[in-house]
Amino acid sequence: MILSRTLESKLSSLYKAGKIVGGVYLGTGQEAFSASLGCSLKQDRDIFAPLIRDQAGRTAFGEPLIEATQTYLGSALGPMKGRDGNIHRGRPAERRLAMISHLGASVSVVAGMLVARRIKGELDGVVGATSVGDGATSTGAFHEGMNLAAVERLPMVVLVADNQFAYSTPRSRQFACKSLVDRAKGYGVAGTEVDATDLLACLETVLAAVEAARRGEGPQIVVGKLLRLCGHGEHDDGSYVPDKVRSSDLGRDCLERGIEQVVSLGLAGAQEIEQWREEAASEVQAAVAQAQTEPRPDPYRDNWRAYSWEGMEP
Amino acid sequence: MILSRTLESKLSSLYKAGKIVGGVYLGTGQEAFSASLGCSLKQDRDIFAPLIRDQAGRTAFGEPLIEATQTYLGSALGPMKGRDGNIHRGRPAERRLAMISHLGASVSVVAGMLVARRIKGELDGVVGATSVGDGATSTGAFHEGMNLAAVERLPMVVLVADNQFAYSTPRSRQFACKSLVDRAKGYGVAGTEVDATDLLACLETVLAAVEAARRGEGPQIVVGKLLRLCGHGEHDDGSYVPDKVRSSDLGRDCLERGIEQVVSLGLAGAQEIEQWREEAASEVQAAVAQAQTEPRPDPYRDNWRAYSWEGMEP
Amino acid sequence: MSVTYIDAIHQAQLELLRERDDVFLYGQDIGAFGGAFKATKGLQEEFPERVLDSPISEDAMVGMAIGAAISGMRPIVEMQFADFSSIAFNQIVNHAGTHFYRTGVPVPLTVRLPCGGTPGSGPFHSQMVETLYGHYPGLLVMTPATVSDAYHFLKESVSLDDPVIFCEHKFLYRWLKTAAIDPEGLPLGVARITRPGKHATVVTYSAMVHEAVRAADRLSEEGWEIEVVDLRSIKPLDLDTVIASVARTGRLLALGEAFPWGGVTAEVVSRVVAEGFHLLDAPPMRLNAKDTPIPYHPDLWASHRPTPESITQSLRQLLNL
Amino acid sequence: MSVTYIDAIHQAQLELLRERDDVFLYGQDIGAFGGAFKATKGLQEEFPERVLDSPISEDAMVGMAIGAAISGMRPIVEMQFADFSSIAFNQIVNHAGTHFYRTGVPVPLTVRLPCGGTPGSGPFHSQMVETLYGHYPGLLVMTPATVSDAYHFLKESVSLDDPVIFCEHKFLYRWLKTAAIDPEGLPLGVARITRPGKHATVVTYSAMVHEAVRAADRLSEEGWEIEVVDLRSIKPLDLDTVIASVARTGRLLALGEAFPWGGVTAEVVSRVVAEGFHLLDAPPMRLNAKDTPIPYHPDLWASHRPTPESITQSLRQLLNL
Ligand SMILES: Cc1ncc(C[n+]2csc(CCOP(=O)(O)OP(=O)(O)O)c2C)c(N)n1
Ligand SMILES: Cc1ncc(C[n+]2csc(CCOP(=O)(O)OP(=O)(O)O)c2C)c(N)n1
Ligand SMILES: [Mg+2]
Ligand SMILES: [Mg+2]
Repeated sequence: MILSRTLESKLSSLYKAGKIVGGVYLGTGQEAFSASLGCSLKQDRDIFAPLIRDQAGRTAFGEPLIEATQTYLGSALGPMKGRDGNIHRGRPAERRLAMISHLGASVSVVAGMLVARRIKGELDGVVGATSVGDGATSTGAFHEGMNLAAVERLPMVVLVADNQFAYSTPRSRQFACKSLVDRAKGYGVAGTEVDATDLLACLETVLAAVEAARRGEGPQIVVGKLLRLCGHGEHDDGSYVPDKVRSSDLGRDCLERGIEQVVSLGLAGAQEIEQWREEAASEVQAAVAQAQTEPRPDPYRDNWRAYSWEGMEP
Repeated sequence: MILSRTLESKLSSLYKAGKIVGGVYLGTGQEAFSASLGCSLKQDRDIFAPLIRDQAGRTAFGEPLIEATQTYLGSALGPMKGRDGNIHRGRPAERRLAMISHLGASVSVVAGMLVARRIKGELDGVVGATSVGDGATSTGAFHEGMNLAAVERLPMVVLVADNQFAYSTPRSRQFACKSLVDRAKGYGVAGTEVDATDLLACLETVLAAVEAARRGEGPQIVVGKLLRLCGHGEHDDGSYVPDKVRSSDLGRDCLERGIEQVVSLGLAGAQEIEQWREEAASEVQAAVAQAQTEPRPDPYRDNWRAYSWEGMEP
Repeated sequence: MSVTYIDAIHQAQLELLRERDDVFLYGQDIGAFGGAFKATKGLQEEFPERVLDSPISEDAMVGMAIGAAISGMRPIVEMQFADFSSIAFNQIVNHAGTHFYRTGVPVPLTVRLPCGGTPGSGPFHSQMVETLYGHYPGLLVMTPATVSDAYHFLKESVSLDDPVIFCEHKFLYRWLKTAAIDPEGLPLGVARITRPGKHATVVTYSAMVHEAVRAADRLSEEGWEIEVVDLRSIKPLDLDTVIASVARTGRLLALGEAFPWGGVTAEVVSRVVAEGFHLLDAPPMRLNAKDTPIPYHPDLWASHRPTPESITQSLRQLLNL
Repeated sequence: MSVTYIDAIHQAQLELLRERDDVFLYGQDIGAFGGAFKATKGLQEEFPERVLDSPISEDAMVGMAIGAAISGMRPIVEMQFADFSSIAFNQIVNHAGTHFYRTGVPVPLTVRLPCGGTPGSGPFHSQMVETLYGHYPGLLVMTPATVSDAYHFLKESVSLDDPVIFCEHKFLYRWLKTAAIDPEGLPLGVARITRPGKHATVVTYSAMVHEAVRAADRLSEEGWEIEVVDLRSIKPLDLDTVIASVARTGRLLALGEAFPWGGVTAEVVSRVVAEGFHLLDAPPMRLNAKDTPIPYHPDLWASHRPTPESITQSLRQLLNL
């Protein structure tokens, strides 16, 4: 969480300094929820399809920092080689999916990865996970994917980060149920809700959902209640968020609270945390520096191939 | 109900005799549920978007019999002029929509018709209704449309005819919740369930939902439990329906039961019912005969226009 | 004994399931029921784990197949009708079509689309959709016109690493028969001279190949020899064979059953003029369906799409008769 | 003072809301926020009942607008990006596009699609989608290249009874300025000679009009006079103006920013050769974007789409230099 917060604030500065082209999308305030998922998954077998606010989850699931900086800075050596940018990165062969922009689209894809494993007899002990926002639950893709996963009773965990807004759109213009967890029963899947500003609660709830899925209890929806503590993207100041919401319990910073929790549990002291911050800062610095020295993609050398079949001329 | 059953069995014979090209889709066994909706709506103001098994509801909502026979038999004088066929008919200007095949697509369209009335200040006392099958609830279109209607809190009634199958696909391969009424809460709308083989129960439940919508209580989902007592279309013998299901309570014929109910309540005697049947037979006969004498569309006279704008050459 | 076009599709799927553990089928009503057109009849019985009925969720069906394909499987998705692939459009063009370019990981997925018109099918069960999928990068689009091509292409689709949009024509399902499937198929990317000729070339694909042959037969009675080129796949599109034919005949009619704006006929004509302008003795022509939804009534439908009559008429014009 | 392309779109919507009670706007974040591109800034404040934020439900957004349109309203739907209209594809082509033909009841609906590439936008925020909507019957597809056309077309879209796909180019939003909107617009269905010339004709639309003019400027330094024709709308497509231009110049380059297979350039070339073959002194050429998804990196992106350099190069080839 510290690492991803540090990385993201660096990305924000780079964006504001004009060093990143396109958009920068942060997960400030959502780290506890996202990281809980990344931590609860097994890096050697599970599947993770992150969404835009999942830097913390990506890091926790083992995405090297350099892949973030390479993608944001357009390095030709990054996982996307400059062909795609920012949060649209991944290494599908390592079970880290590279999202498309169309919200909800990852749900069915993760389901398919699990179906493949079932057919091959390799599903045992595997969990597939993805995240969506409150807004993404309004998509047909989310619905069809959830329903399909439920019919197949797949070991799947879907985190719904209900951060009160979809871009500028408040919940009241997005859905009419009290809590999105009310949808779980309609899909015939398990559903839980958690205060996602509370790191320990997140860890417990998300891990329980992951383990339930792993045990064969079918898809699990976990709704996290929280607030995005940044703009939709770094071009946006989020001024549409009312002060009342900002200053409510939803607006608490999961990182600050998490640190307090860690300290009060005696898991780390102030000094250690300071050290983590410093380590994070230098790791981020190194990842940025490396990506910045790497070559940009060269349109004259790029093979411009959308097909793997050789019979197709570029 | 008697009328629509009579019409549909005639359509089936015409199809089997090769007099109808394309498909014939019947609502046998679903008449009570469908007709309850048609009866509960006000023909002078409400909106009805029927689906494939809604002959009874269409008739109850005032669709002239001749429009069915004209469309099935391809008369150039029918509402679709031979351009579209069978159940894809309607008169949108009279608030009877002409469905496209893509399941779920009517939900948002009905919502839009209501939104238009709200903006114009003409929503008071108006209800919009549509039907879907159990299978159609798996579509993204259904989900997006329901959710939108819920957000706008529209006076809308959505009948879900859970007839156990979508074409050949049983419920277990279609969804994982116990009853589709479990979805209502997730949309934040009212939901009720009814034994749709029971005419009186249907009338009561559906009318209550329509009246609740009219009173401003927002969208209403009514799930009817029943069995399709015919094939998916008349090309299909429905042999995939297990005998156990056929002989269960779900397989009871709502029409036979309805007649018993009507008789036992003293609303009509056996003789009257016989008379209704005879009247229905002659009405159907007349509608078929008329449509058969009407001209077919003439490709050389058809204006072949997909645009109303004159600037667009055909 | 004879083999129909739909038999070939059935046979290919059966063999694929038998030969390869990584193949599975997914679609509405394809299991015990055997599919709306019986293309999967009996297959679930033999392969209960690899022939799966899907919910009515075209978007998720393709999404699921993408996930399976990047996990080492070779899914074949059956759309009940090509027209319903409009719901899966996003997953097909934006997810399957971009995946290899973006990530380097290919998506060996086949989407079977029952395409094209039959009498009485109406606006939503008759569409040709190759224009949509041909336009977007990353997808191969096959449009078999023969029983053997249907068989070999479907088998080849599955072994190719790229997503294949397999446009099978419903009109050919039971109408088109052959004594036996050719043991050897032509390779993908090569067009076929279905009927040799020397006065004009008709370039077409899918069911229209047979209508073109009929028109050619009629004109042959008057001594005109019309060459019919079957593109077989519209992406890749074999321009070489087309140009070679035009070099022989000097005249081109591009023929298709799709809506008239854009699409295969426009692509063919504009490529031919770009590379073979000097070969043309007359302006190249196009013949497509009309620019309206596809009408339900058989009489209207028969005038909406090209017919042997209208093709003959276009050819007469092309031959300057 | 000057007016930008996005100002024109904003202004048109403001006036429409003021002039007509039957207009309303629907889209994601278009209310208090004013839309992702601020095309609706301040409008909800003035018309709280007629500027509505939608859920993230493109399919239902268009379905809802269809319902409203057949109930006497004139909805304008804003897609946040044209690329997301893939989710609404079915409602657009199969519902809106077929309704008038099937029922006789028109659907006066406008769908605003922020199209086209800008640096760093990547594969899912850069697409040109006119090929899709042009192919299907029943839709009008406008592709304004100028500030005044954006304004007049949007106003006209709303008064037309047919569904209009309004493709506005994001690159032009703030870059393209004019002193004032022309009080009179050209009518829909008429192309514009943006730059007169006599040695070759470039036929194009949307943002590429400006790139073509740049290329023409370069070549003019060498004495070549290139005519640039702006189609303005790609359906209807004004062939007369194009043919008249080709009659003057004898040479045609069809230019577009879309993927290379099918689409506007193919349609233009194949119509021109069908009707104006004898006018051509050289094979007509096409220049499109590359056949890959649209890359994120600005350096790749700049090579993916046509540029003044590549247009100049194509023109040199066309002029046989
Ligand atoms: C299908 C689709 N429509 C619109 C968008 C544009 N868009 C990107 S993010 C976003 C808001 C998402 O809100 P939510 O799902 O709540 O996630 P959050 O940003 O709050 O984390 C929108 C509308 C999109 N990416 N996909
Ligand atoms: C989006 C879409 N996919 C597939 C179909 C093909 N289809 C037509 S009816 C049907 C089954 C519908 O089942 P259900 O919704 O339960 O209604 P029922 O026929 O049982 O009344 C299917 C799959 C379709 N019309 N639309
Ligand atoms: Mg949100
Ligand atoms: Mg059903």
